Amino acid sequence: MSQQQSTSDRRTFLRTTGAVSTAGLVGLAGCSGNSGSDGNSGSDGSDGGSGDDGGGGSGGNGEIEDELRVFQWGDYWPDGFISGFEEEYDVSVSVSLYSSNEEMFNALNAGGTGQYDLIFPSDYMVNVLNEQGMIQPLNLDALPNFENLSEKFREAPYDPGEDRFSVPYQWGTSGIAYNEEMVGDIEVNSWETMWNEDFSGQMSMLDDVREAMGAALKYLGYSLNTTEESEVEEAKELLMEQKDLLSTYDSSDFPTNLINEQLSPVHAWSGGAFQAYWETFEDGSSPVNYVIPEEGGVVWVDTAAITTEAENVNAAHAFINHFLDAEVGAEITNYTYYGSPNEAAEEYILDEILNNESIYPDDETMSNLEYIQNIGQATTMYSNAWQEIKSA
Amino acid sequence: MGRDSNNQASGIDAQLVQRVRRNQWTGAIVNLSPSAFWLGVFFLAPLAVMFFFSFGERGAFGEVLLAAENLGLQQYRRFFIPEDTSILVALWATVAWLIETVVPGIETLSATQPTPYVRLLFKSIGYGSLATVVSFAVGYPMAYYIGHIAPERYQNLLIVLVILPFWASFLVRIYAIQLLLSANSVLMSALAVLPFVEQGASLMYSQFAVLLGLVYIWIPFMILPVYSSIEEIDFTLQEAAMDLGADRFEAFYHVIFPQSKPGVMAGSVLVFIPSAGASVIPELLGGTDSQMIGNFIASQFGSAGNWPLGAAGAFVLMGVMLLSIAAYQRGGGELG
Amino acid sequence: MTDYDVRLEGVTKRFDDVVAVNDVDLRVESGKFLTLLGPSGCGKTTLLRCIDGFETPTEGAVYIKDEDVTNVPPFERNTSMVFQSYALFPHMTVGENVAFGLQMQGVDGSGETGRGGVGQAVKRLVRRGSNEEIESRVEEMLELVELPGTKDRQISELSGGQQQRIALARALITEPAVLLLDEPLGALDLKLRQNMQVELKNLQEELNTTFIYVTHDQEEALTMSDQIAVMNDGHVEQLGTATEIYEEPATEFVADFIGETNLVRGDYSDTADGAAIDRNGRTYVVPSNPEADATAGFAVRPEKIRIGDEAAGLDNSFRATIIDEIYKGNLGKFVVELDDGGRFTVDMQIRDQGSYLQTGETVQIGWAAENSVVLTE
Amino acid sequence: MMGAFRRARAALFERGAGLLVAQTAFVYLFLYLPIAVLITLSFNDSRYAVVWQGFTTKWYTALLQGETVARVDPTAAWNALLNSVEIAVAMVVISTVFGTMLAFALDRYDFPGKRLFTGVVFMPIIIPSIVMGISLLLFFNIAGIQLGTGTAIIGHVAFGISFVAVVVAARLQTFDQTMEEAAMDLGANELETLRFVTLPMIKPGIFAGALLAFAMSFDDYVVTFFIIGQENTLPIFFFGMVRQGISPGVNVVAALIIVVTMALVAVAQWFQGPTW
Repeated sequence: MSQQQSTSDRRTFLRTTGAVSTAGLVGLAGCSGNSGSDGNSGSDGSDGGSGDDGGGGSGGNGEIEDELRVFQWGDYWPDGFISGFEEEYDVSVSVSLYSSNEEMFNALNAGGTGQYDLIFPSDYMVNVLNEQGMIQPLNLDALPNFENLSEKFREAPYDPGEDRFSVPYQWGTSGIAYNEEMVGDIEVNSWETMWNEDFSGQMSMLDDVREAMGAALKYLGYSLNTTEESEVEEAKELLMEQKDLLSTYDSSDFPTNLINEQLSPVHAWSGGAFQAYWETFEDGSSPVNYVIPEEGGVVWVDTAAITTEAENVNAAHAFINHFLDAEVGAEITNYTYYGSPNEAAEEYILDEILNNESIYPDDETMSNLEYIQNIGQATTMYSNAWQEIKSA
Repeated sequence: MGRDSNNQASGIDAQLVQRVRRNQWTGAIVNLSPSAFWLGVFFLAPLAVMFFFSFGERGAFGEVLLAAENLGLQQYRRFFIPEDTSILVALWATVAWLIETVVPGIETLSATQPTPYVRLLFKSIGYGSLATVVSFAVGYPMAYYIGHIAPERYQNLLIVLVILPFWASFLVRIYAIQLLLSANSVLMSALAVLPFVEQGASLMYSQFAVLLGLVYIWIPFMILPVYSSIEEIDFTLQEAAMDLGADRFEAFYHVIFPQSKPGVMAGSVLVFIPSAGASVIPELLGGTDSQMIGNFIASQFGSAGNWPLGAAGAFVLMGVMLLSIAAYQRGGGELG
Repeated sequence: MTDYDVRLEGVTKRFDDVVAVNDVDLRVESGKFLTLLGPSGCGKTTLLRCIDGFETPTEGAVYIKDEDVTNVPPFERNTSMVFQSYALFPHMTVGENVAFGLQMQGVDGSGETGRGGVGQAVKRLVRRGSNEEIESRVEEMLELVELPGTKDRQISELSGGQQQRIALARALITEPAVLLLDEPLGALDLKLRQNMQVELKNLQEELNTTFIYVTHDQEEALTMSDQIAVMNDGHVEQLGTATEIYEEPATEFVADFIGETNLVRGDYSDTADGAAIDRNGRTYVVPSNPEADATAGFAVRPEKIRIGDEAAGLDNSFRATIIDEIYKGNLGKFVVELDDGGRFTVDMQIRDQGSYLQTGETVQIGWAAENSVVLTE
Repeated sequence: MMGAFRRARAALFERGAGLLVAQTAFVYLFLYLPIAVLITLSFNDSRYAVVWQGFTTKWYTALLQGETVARVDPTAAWNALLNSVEIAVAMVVISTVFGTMLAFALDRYDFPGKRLFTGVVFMPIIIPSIVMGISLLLFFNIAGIQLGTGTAIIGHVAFGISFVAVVVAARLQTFDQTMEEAAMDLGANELETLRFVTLPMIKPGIFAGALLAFAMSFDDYVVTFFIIGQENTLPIFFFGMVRQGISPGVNVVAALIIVVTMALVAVAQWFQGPTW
């Protein structure tokens, strides 16, 4: 808030001084007309033109603060990534973790957005946060590496306005992962697997309302962004039915559970599944497999965004620009096994990742995948259904 | 000292009177006010805020609506009464569901199910009670042994050994339980020798794991008060009872046990309350079927984002706690 | 003006509705041993606490050395108390306990005393340990109570009697104007208690300090005291020497409370050569008492009553039947009954077994009029 | 029939002592086996499984040299520990002073509403942590107070006061007040009596209360989680680790936490006598 305030103050100052110097040359009448209309549009301007307006400097071009507070998903960076950034930019980074978009959203709601500078919402959540005025437009001038992004990620359906509020960080899918040691070499091609009684007591679903509901909706053949009450109700019933077969709902433990042969098959995010894959990789093969069901599933993009009340805006921009660097982006993907939106990075990404169809699916699979979208008021319907499922 | 200050006696009289007065009232006020302030502002006021929130409504994105037209009992209604039914139906549904659950063989007494929240509440009470009963069954004989039979010089050591884990981190101990219950762990491998236990079976993510965790964490709270009440018992009474014809069991049941009852009561409250209100243990050890009311409340302030419902749930839970304390005090127990 | 160390004027202490001390006037002369004697709950401890300053009287005033100390807190009064429980500080050694009073007085080698501003107060608060003067005084006191060399012992290592002496040493080291003792011997066994009684009295005479001693044990009171104040129901019934209290009890309560006595109530009348009390048609000759009212009574001690031949010819002489006898070694205690049903207890020295009397015997009893006391109220 | 039952029952109770020993041993096993397994597995030469593969100290070496082991970053753990200690120390200082004063007030004075007030004092101990944490969160939120270690300290003191007060009040109940009278009688004023007699004598109670408060603060996860904003404490850090599953890094951190705290408490108990 204070950030925008000072931005517009500065702009008013520039205009006023500009007006005064013009006044000397052109005359009083023109001046008063000009300054009057500028004064009215000043607040609009701060939203509309920060990207190419030098006045946005305090939102990204200025001195980098010595502190940065990041709120992010667990297990996001390769070892030493943060400390590398800290050393290079002389910024002390503190990191807090969340395990679902909703958890992050509510934490910001509860404690105010001023708690953190940089957050990593997924696609639909960017939209929600934007609508709630909880994130601020980015200063693309402070992000020269933005150019590294592949064309298709530079335009984002969830972040449509003229201003950019988010920068894609990684993308991935969700599907089914399993460890052959626990279930044998099974054929998985449908969400039906997750309702298979043979695996009773050894499965887990992601502890995430839109993911779990999305899986059920896809299994039923509906859109995972449906706002039809009956379809949501059907999905709820299906998940209720499934509950007895599950061991737990979990979004953070599943890679370890795959590796340790505790649970399998599990509803998984691609990255976690591939971590488990590589951890157990031995002699050219691994017992861990990841499959995107034929009914389709979720494709998601995690993005970086700066909170409205962020205190360290410049450091946050620096951080974003840092991970947009081609080599750094590749380093991250080589660690997390999520797809990179960073086209320039591709030459540094391991071939085994680039060529893995489960990480970079072919176009046919891609066409079955859906982004989770902000569905507005219907969100309540989903969260009530999810609450009932969890409480039952 | 002022022993020779006689000359000014009358001059300082008024002052001394004041001092005496200060001893009586100012003393109380000075000693009380910091804590009264702190508890008032940082304990009671927050509870009051939460109470207020429990009458509010949730916006689509989790914002809390507290305008006059939003205030009402809707969250409590939502907690207790299934949609489109009346209080009476809800009441009957709850009672019927309880009977169905507790008494085997009886099914579908009522067509309406109580709300998931009510079921969660009773499930938590069930967990709390079960944890209490198990802690008592396991802890009492031990407390009896330490308090009465163990050689006196070892008593302190034995009791310190009971308390020691309590001081160590709660989360670490829950993690240790995870290590024990996971598939292929030491314990599970040992159990796999049994014919009915499968190789690679796991006890994690189950109701059993939650109960085990609750007992593991809270059992010292049962053992300590029972121990201290047993330690105070005059055991010649047992001999007197046996002299009067009671066998050992009767002597214990009629003479010793009643005297240890204050400890048992205190221990039960100390185990029941945190067990029924647990959230971390079910989250880390439980699976899909082991959520408790504490998780429900926490999730309303986390991923589910319905603060008013969460606040209402919290006050319902507090109501249960207060009822259990009232029962304890009615049974003659005292706080502290 | 006589030198009084303690003077109480109209002291009354109420706790809510209960009057613990009721309008007490009392003067204790310098260097005297005064005992407050009475049954439990009579207010004697409360009175003691008023003197020491732990209670402030509801009404009246307390003077110590002619200074009005009614509202002076205990730590500024020149009194010291020996507590019933001794109240020795368990976290200090014997020496530290005894030295405590001196340290609080600020005896710190420089001879400085009194409270001198904030700096001094702070110094007093952080002060630790002791110094030569205090050490020598402590040793002196320990010798006085016959426990030299126990300075470094822990309180818990001492016996009850030793603790009692330490409590005494601790109270005396500050040389108080008045030493207050609240049943200090109560916790000791009989033999030790008797020894301590004598020692206390000797100590008091040696130091010539005013002692105010509270007890419910009349024997203790009679043994040690210069003066005894018998208390009942919050007020002083009688103040006097041991002999006065015993021989001439002023009230029925005193007569009954001190020692054993025979009480007879009747109609009082003055006669030509003294006075008489009539009861059941029998006339008892008693000394005249101008304060007595129409219905009064008299008391006669069991040992004043003669039995057998020597009883004949005394002012009061009656035939009686022995209805009970208790053998007590050096004396025999007999309960006798007159023909009108009146009963008396009689003590008789047993000089030889032959003179011992049996239940059922009829004997003559009698006593001189001056051996009985007419009681007011 | 009844007679036989009675005899059997009596016989069972006659042999009771042996059974009790076995039962007691079983409970100690139950209490300590998980801890023993945890410590053992921290030396397990296997990156993931809970299955014993061989002895190694490499996880310890790596962590102590500041390397990240299986997502456990020792620097972050260290910072979390420092936060925990800072909060606990501040909390203990404030709650020990206020709690002791409160205990005196409850023990020495009668005032109107004392019963009610005593009930309020007990409440922070009794009510579920989750209720306390959330209500504080709402309160700070509505009062516009920025969450951080400061708010965490405030919240911890709110329950610390109660723990200290209850423990100290219990001690005061057995305190013989004639000790104070004796001190005053010997010339100590109120302050000196407090300093030289009362405080030294109830010191074990205050110590016990402070120790308990420290443990409660240091170990608290639920309340802290809601009111500390973006800061970390050791339990919050550790919870994040546990949520990601069993790993050697977590084993080592857990083993270190449990060994160090139990050792410290054992030492404290040794010096102070049993405290609870």
